[in-house]
Amino acid sequence: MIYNIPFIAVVAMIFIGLFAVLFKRNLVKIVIGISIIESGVNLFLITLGYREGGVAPIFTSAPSEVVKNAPGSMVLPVPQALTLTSIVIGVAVLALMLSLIMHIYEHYGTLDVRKIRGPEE
Amino acid sequence: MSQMSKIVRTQSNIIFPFIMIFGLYVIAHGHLTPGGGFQGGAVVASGCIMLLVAYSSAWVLEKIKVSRLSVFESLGALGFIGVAFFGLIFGGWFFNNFLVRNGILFNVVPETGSTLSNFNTAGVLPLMNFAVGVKVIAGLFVIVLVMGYASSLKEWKQ
Amino acid sequence: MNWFELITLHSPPLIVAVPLLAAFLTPLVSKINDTVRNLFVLIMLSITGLLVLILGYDVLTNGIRVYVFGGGAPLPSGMNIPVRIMFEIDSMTIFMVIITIILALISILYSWSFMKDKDGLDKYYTIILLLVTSIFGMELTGDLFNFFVFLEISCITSCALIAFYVNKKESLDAAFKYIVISSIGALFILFAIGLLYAQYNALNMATIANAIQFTFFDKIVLVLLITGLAMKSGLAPMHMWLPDAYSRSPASVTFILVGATLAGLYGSLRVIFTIYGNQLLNTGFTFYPGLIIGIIVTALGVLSIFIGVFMALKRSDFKKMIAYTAVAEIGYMFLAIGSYLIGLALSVPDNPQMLIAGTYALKGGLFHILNDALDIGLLFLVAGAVYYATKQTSLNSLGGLARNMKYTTIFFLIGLLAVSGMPPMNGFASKLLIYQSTYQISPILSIIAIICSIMLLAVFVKVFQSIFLGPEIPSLKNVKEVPKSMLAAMALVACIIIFIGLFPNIIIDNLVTPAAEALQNTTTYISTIVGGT
Amino acid sequence: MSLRTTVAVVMFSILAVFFVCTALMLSFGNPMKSEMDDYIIMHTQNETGTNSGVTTIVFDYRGFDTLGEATILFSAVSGVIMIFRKVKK
Repeated sequence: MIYNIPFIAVVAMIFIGLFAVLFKRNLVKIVIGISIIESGVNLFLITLGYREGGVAPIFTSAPSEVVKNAPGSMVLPVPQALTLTSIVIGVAVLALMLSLIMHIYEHYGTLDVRKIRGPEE
Repeated sequence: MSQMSKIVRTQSNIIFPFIMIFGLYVIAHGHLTPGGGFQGGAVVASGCIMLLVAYSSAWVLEKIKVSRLSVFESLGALGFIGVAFFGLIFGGWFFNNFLVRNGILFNVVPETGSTLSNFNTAGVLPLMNFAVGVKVIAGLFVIVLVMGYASSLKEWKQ
Repeated sequence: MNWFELITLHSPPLIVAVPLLAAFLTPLVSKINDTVRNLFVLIMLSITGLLVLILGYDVLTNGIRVYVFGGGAPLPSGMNIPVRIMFEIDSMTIFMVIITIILALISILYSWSFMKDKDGLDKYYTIILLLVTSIFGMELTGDLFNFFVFLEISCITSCALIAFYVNKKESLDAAFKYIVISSIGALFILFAIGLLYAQYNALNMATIANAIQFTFFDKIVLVLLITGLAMKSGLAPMHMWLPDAYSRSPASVTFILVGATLAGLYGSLRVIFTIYGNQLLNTGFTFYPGLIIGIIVTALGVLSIFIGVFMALKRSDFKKMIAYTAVAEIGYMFLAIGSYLIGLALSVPDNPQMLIAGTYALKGGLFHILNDALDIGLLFLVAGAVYYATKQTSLNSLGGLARNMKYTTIFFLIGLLAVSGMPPMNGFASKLLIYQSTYQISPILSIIAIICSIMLLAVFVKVFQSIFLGPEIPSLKNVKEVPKSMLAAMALVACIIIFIGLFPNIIIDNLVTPAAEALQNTTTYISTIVGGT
Repeated sequence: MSLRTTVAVVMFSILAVFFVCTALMLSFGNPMKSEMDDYIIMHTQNETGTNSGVTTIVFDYRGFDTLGEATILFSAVSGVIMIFRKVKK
């Protein structure tokens, strides 16, 4: 149970983010919420790849006992690569959302979701 | 966003070369140490963005055009996909690592196990790292530059 | 090996790489001239179309194709899990890719005049090419994480295109709504992919499908994947973004966005039929998993049909009505898929009649994908033409356009009949298949589908009457017919619609039936890579 | 407004059950299976000549993903420039 703290942290981050997206009324806070969910998912991927006592999967000047016990002594590399991709995706989405928010603020003069409703028809 | 004070500008002038060198190191040694094109590109881009914050986006826009940076980004992307196409032409498959054993450059295969860093390894990976690095530097810098310039225009209007 | 075999061998990556290369080159090419840029985009997409035809012919005659990036055999020696990314192309993929290339070519043709006097066009063409690339990637790939990457590309590019009219606040609003919903959906999908990776240590769809056990984790994964993809394809409870996004973007963009939503639908088909395909009749549970999935999907489909039709009845904005109709049409497809799953589950002990009915439903649903893209697309193109000529989209301020815009009127009439499933058009052929087969599964579903279809006809007759007929409005006296390239694009779609309507058997026999068989036959898909279980 | 809140709360709690169960059932520190990753760690040096396992995956084994990632950055930049363009009134 106590050993699962990284996964519990993942779930907590996803919930904080979802809470912000569902119940907050400020556009910037919604974006922060999405960002937090995304960090949670990235943390999840990284956590999946951890092997107890493992080091980074790099052979440049690696200690000899690590090399002798490979692959058991190295963490899994695939989740790290996936997380790298996912982080860049997050940056791109964040940039686009923030620039949309800047334009919305220019047109509506507010960031409140309740006031930003186009006319129904 | 107006220019910041003289202390900040001098400090950023001093730190900037070190950030650049570190970022370029990370890009160049992507196949040997932790890091690579994306990480190093992000480091260099954040160095450029530090200058942007210190000297205001209008000042930066006088020195360099958005369209030119955008061309750089296109070139980086073209380089990346070009390496992939070269794999198709020389290696027979899309994304083939055609340089790794019998290319002209980067063709050494290290011994299995712990080795010292040999820069001349890894086939097309250093080329791809470089292309991605150029792309990320230009891309991140353009995003922040455009957004900063737009917000400074609005401030000025009010 | 001559050059034709070489192109056939390498066509899967080239279908993605050629539009991508064109997208990277467009900012450089557009420095020369506008006409050169438009021609460049059109020629690059035509080359892609040629590659699609070559690949399609090859797959339909020789069976499933696998392309491994970086070369080598699919499986490394002595391993049971593929390491490299793969494309796996079966008949279903070919069906979707052909739809996409038709949509892309017509949209580029249409935007030649439609977007002519706008600015920011070089970025517009770049992003359109990227969107087309991402749809191709989603459809061709056989790797889950690669699917996610292309899904995100399509989210970002669609959002940028929806916000194309940056000086209209409604379109910014719609774009923000779209990107929030679709990025949350994409994060759910990423979480699900992480869970699958944790259990089976693989990212390849065929490998996961081979190993899957329907454990507790797999149920969570199924729910998350279907939720995320339904958010992308605009199924009923998650449909809020769709009417706004469709109605506030330029018409040429909407035409491709239809393709992007259909790619989301394709993703959910792959999840249900390929990844979970061997578990649909798992006997370890009280009910078959296929039955439960089928009931849920059918319920959501019926809900979509209801919401789409009733909201379309209430609106008075032309483009919004068409957008809600699109929601209803998505509902028809999910209804058909759900009917197949129910039929499959009911047929198991000794009731093969149900499986036959279900197969017809599946064929109808797949055929409807093609027809929906064309019908809804044609209506949006007509709406764009009306907007181009009059700068109005509200029903109240339009009237009597049939006098000045004869061709547009004819095209709208064709689209109207096709969307509401009237006999000479293509909508009739696919909807008839759905009605017949759902009647055998459950008569109520069939009756709902027919009634809603008739109500769609009522909606569009109202629109037709108030826009094109009636007295001429003084302010619209000087309206002219739209330019030739737009007319050509609409005429092309209308011709395809009438052709399919007159000879539906050609399409059903050559494209739809192989696609349905490919979906039903999970074992072949798996054994192509993993080599039999 | 209240209907919306109710739906949100229901969705939220369903997801809560799922995610918490997931977190409690996984175990940190020992992956269930690691065949693919072991293969990559053992073959990164003699197949691609690279010392870093992560770079091998990013640019060689899963290079196509990285092309997609570069495309995402490219499309985000194009989108931001397009959104901030000067519009003729």
